[in-house]
Amino acid sequence: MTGQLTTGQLSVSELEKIRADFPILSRTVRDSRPLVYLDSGATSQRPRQVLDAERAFLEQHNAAVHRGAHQLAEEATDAYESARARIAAFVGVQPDEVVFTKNATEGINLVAYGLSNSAVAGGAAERFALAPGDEIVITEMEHHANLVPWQELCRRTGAVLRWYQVTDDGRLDLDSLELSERTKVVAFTHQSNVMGTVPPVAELVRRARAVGALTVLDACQSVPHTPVDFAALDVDFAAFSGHKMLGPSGVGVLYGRRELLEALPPFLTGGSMIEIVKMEGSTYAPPPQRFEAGVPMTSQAVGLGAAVDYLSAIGMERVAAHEYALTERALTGLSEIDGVRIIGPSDCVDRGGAVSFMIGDVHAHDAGQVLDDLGIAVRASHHCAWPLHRRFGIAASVRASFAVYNTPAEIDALLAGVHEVRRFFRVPA
Amino acid sequence: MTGQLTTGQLSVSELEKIRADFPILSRTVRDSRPLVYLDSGATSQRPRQVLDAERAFLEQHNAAVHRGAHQLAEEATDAYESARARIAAFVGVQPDEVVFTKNATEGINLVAYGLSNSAVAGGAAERFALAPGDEIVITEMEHHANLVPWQELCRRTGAVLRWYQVTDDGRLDLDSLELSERTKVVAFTHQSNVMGTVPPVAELVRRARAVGALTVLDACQSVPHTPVDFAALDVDFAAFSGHKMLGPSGVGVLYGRRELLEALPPFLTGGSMIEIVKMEGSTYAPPPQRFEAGVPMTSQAVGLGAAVDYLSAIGMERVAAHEYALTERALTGLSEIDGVRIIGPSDCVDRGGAVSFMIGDVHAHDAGQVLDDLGIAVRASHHCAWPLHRRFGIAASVRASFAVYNTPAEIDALLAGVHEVRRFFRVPA
Amino acid sequence: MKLEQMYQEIILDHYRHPHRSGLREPFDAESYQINPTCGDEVTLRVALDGDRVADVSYDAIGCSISQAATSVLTDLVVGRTVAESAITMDAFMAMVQSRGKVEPDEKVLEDAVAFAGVSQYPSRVKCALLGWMAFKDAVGRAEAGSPDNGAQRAEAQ
Amino acid sequence: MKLEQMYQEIILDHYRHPHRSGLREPFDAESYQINPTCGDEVTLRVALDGDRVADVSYDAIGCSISQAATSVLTDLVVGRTVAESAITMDAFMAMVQSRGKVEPDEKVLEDAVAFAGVSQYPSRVKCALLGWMAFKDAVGRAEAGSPDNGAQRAEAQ
Ligand SMILES: Cc1ncc(COP(=O)(O)O)c(C=O)c1O
Ligand SMILES: Cc1ncc(COP(=O)(O)O)c(C=O)c1O
Repeated sequence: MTGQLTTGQLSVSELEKIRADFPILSRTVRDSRPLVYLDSGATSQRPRQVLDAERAFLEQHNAAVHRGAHQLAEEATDAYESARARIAAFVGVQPDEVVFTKNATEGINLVAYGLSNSAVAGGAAERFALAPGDEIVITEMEHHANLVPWQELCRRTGAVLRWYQVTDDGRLDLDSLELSERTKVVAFTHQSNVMGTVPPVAELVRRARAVGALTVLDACQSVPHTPVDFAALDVDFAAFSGHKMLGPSGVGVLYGRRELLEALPPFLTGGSMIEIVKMEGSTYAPPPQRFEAGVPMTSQAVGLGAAVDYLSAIGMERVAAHEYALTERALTGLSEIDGVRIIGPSDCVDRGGAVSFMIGDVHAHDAGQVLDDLGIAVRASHHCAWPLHRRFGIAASVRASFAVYNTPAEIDALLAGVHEVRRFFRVPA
Repeated sequence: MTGQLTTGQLSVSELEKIRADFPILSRTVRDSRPLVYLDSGATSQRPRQVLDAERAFLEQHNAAVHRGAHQLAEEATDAYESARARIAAFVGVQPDEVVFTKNATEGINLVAYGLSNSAVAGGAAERFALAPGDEIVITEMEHHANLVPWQELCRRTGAVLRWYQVTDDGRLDLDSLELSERTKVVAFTHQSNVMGTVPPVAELVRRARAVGALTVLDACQSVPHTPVDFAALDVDFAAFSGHKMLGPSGVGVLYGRRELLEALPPFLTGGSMIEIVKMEGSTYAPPPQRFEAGVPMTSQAVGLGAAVDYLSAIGMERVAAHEYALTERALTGLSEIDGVRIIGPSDCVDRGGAVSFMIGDVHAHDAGQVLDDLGIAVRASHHCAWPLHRRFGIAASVRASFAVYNTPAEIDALLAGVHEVRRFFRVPA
Repeated sequence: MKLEQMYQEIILDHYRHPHRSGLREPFDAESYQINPTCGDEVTLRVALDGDRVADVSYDAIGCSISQAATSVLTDLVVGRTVAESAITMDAFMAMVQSRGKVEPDEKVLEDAVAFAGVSQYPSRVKCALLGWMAFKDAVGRAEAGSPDNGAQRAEAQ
Repeated sequence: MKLEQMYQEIILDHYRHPHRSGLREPFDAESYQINPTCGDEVTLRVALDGDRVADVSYDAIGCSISQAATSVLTDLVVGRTVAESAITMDAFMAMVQSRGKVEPDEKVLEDAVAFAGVSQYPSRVKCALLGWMAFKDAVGRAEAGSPDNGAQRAEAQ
């Protein structure tokens, strides 16, 4: 992929060019079947450009960042900070509002621990301290990464976890909960990793603001797939992972509104995040350094910078349009197959490209195995959203999820595979 | 580097072959000077074999580990767990005692937060809970990574931080502190990143055991340079980083004795570390999964596995012997230069390859700049051991640190550079 | 590796018509096991008669492999001694964890040899073992006189 | 880039013979600044006389660049108005942060143009700015009537 393409659908030849950038897409699996990779919701594949950027960095400029005064150290620091600036711009925020974490999970934990550490940190952090009976609000459609850290925060502070419920068609039920003056945090996904549902962010933010609660956005499934501007969304914190957006594993981002990051006490502590260290006590650097203890994932940040460049060169509007078309094709096709039950919205309104479903009463593992045998990689599990699955009375589902490199033909292969599952397990019509 | 070589010094031709594996070592800096990289204590360089292993993984097998049932997911999981097993063997422990973290800093924080979380976790974790007045013991020569997390643990729990002092010649002063029944943790470095000092681990462990305290070993500067066996050392926890041992950034290891990891409550929470998740509460997987929340640094673990293979092929005894010779050459050479003051032991007994020094009253930054101009990359700072520098009445020092790819000629270049610093800043004889 | 090698007819038969399913009284111990990646669960009860397995009853949610493996288990252990069933269990575990490298002993494993194909799919090994783990745990409990782990643990959630 | 371009004689002179060093009374405000990567510190006092900088005194530990930059600073601001010194400060900051891209204005910066070479070494920029940051902070404090940040903060450690 080269060149700046900003409008309209991806053409067949563009899509071919994009696919050629991803070495893994040309491999075969299970008795020489071409790989049909429909598990990008779990982790995406990496284009050559990202692999090359990381390798060039390691072969030419590698050094510990923000620590050395020699030439390599300066070059490495420049590469790392340049990546931060480009990634920040990609999501509409300032570089010093972007903290590098190992994944989105760490980012959300950082906020949760920052809040409990506020109780003992003193100073500006006091505004964040939670008291027993305070409320943390999430939703029933959260990934475990945006659920368990809040349960544990409640355990540490005596706060109480509450949640918005999910309707039968997989939407957020805004009437299922009233925030209160005790609500201190409202944390929610930007897009369900199971159902694709995009909840009404503006309304959730409005309600949280009205009671003075902080908002935390789980942007893992939005940033890779559609244009996102955290400043415009007006959320306080947001987290996403590099590996889901064509970038390396081992790197994620936590966005925090500047004045909040400035007041938040540190989470991981150690080298590079300090101001003054004495045996008797230490003070800490301003953000983002305060939240980046130890030698960071340097080459991975550089790789994520390259991923953002790659996506920007295609244009996120076009990425979104392409995935929208794939999702629509999948939804339409699946809904025409007898016995298939889609979990979540069956239309394309406020919905991204994750499609989870059941095929008759075939267990997701069994269905996934048949698809795998055909070369089709989907995920068969609760997708780390177990409470949501329980809400729909199931243990696990089959999920197909898409990225910019998927093709309509791959959707058709999925649909054919679903027919094969029905045949193999004799699902009645 | 290929082949199994296990005894004696590295020959000139072996060393040349090793250097040829590291692409960055053939680059030039500052007006075409060959790079003399003496900053491996901050971060090491990576051989082609590590870069290739990561790339092959990403081009052929990349998927989310422990989550999928398709072929790629199985291959990725195998690669990740195989790396864990090889890394565990490299440090003499069992695979399920090895937790992947983003760096050593996270590993130490994991233990510190695990201990404070024990207060609210209940069950088997109770044995770890700290009460106000309990003591955490460290040493004055710790890296900030093995110092600040304990200060913060004290802040969270009311425990008190105490420390062993350092003697004028850079050894641990075992008489400077008595442990007590209130001592719950003794955390110390396996090798000072500033002075190279190797403290008496067996004696420290003996004393800690005698009062029932947990031991935490910061093995960042030992594992890359010498054979290490955590089981034989009999420590409870130990942490090290991939990027200092020819491996990728973004991956580190926490070792924990099995029965301790089993009792320790989780730190980061989210996907993949759970047993059962309900909105009302969750239970957690056994170790090591319990401590690996979210999609991990998969390709980086694979790369670290390749780094361990690379080091093992050379043989850690030989790596140590080679670095010993370099260190001796540096110490001897430096001690012959007027006005040079070595911080820490000036002999090679119980000492590894980090040599920090002052040149007259030239500030470390100024000295480092002159060396950098000659192509010699050293570190000029407090090396994240600020209290140790204060102990010696200085703000910063120049540190040269070595790895298996360094040559005697590079030591000579350093010594010549030190003469140039003296000339440039007119240091009196 | 063909899909049919894993999903042998015998497995699909057990799946469609599981043997001894349902929870029954009396029992000496009960074990609740879960597969955290897919949410599959089994609650399994063991009734001993001296050193003999008198009954195994269970309630399970899971894929064909886990359901069929639990069903086959009951055929292989009910009526046998605890010691005999331990041998069968070891053979079953060795087979499914072998990545196709252990030639199953049909004399010991009988119908359970049908699960040999599972060993080629590492992510399904846990499925095949879920019920067996529950059986192992329940027998241990029955012998130790600590009757359940178990459903309790599930409720505690 | 040659080393001599950064370490111009004029810098080394200021380093060896710093102007106005030492802490003096009276002063209107004091600022303590630190460079966390190398541990360099400066405590700097400003005495104002109306809108004019009457004295700048300081106690500093640091490299030649940071020491010399603080020394040069005093030459450029003592006797000038606060407004004039702000212009000088902006020019100095722009120059050292420019990566060699800003042509320094010798009329404004006088001797301080010697620091142009520092802009080629990003990791040394902080060194050159340490004393200037302290000055900026102290003047702000003097004008706001909040006399120190400062040595206090250092002691609080
Ligand atoms: C002795 C020692 N401990 C801990 C660390 C921290 O390692 P990392 O920054 O990779 O977490 C380092 C290196 O920076 C070190 O040298
Ligand atoms: C919606 C959502 N939130 C959070 C996560 C956690 O991301 P990671 O595992 O990269 O930390 C994921 C993916 O696993 C996700 O899909």
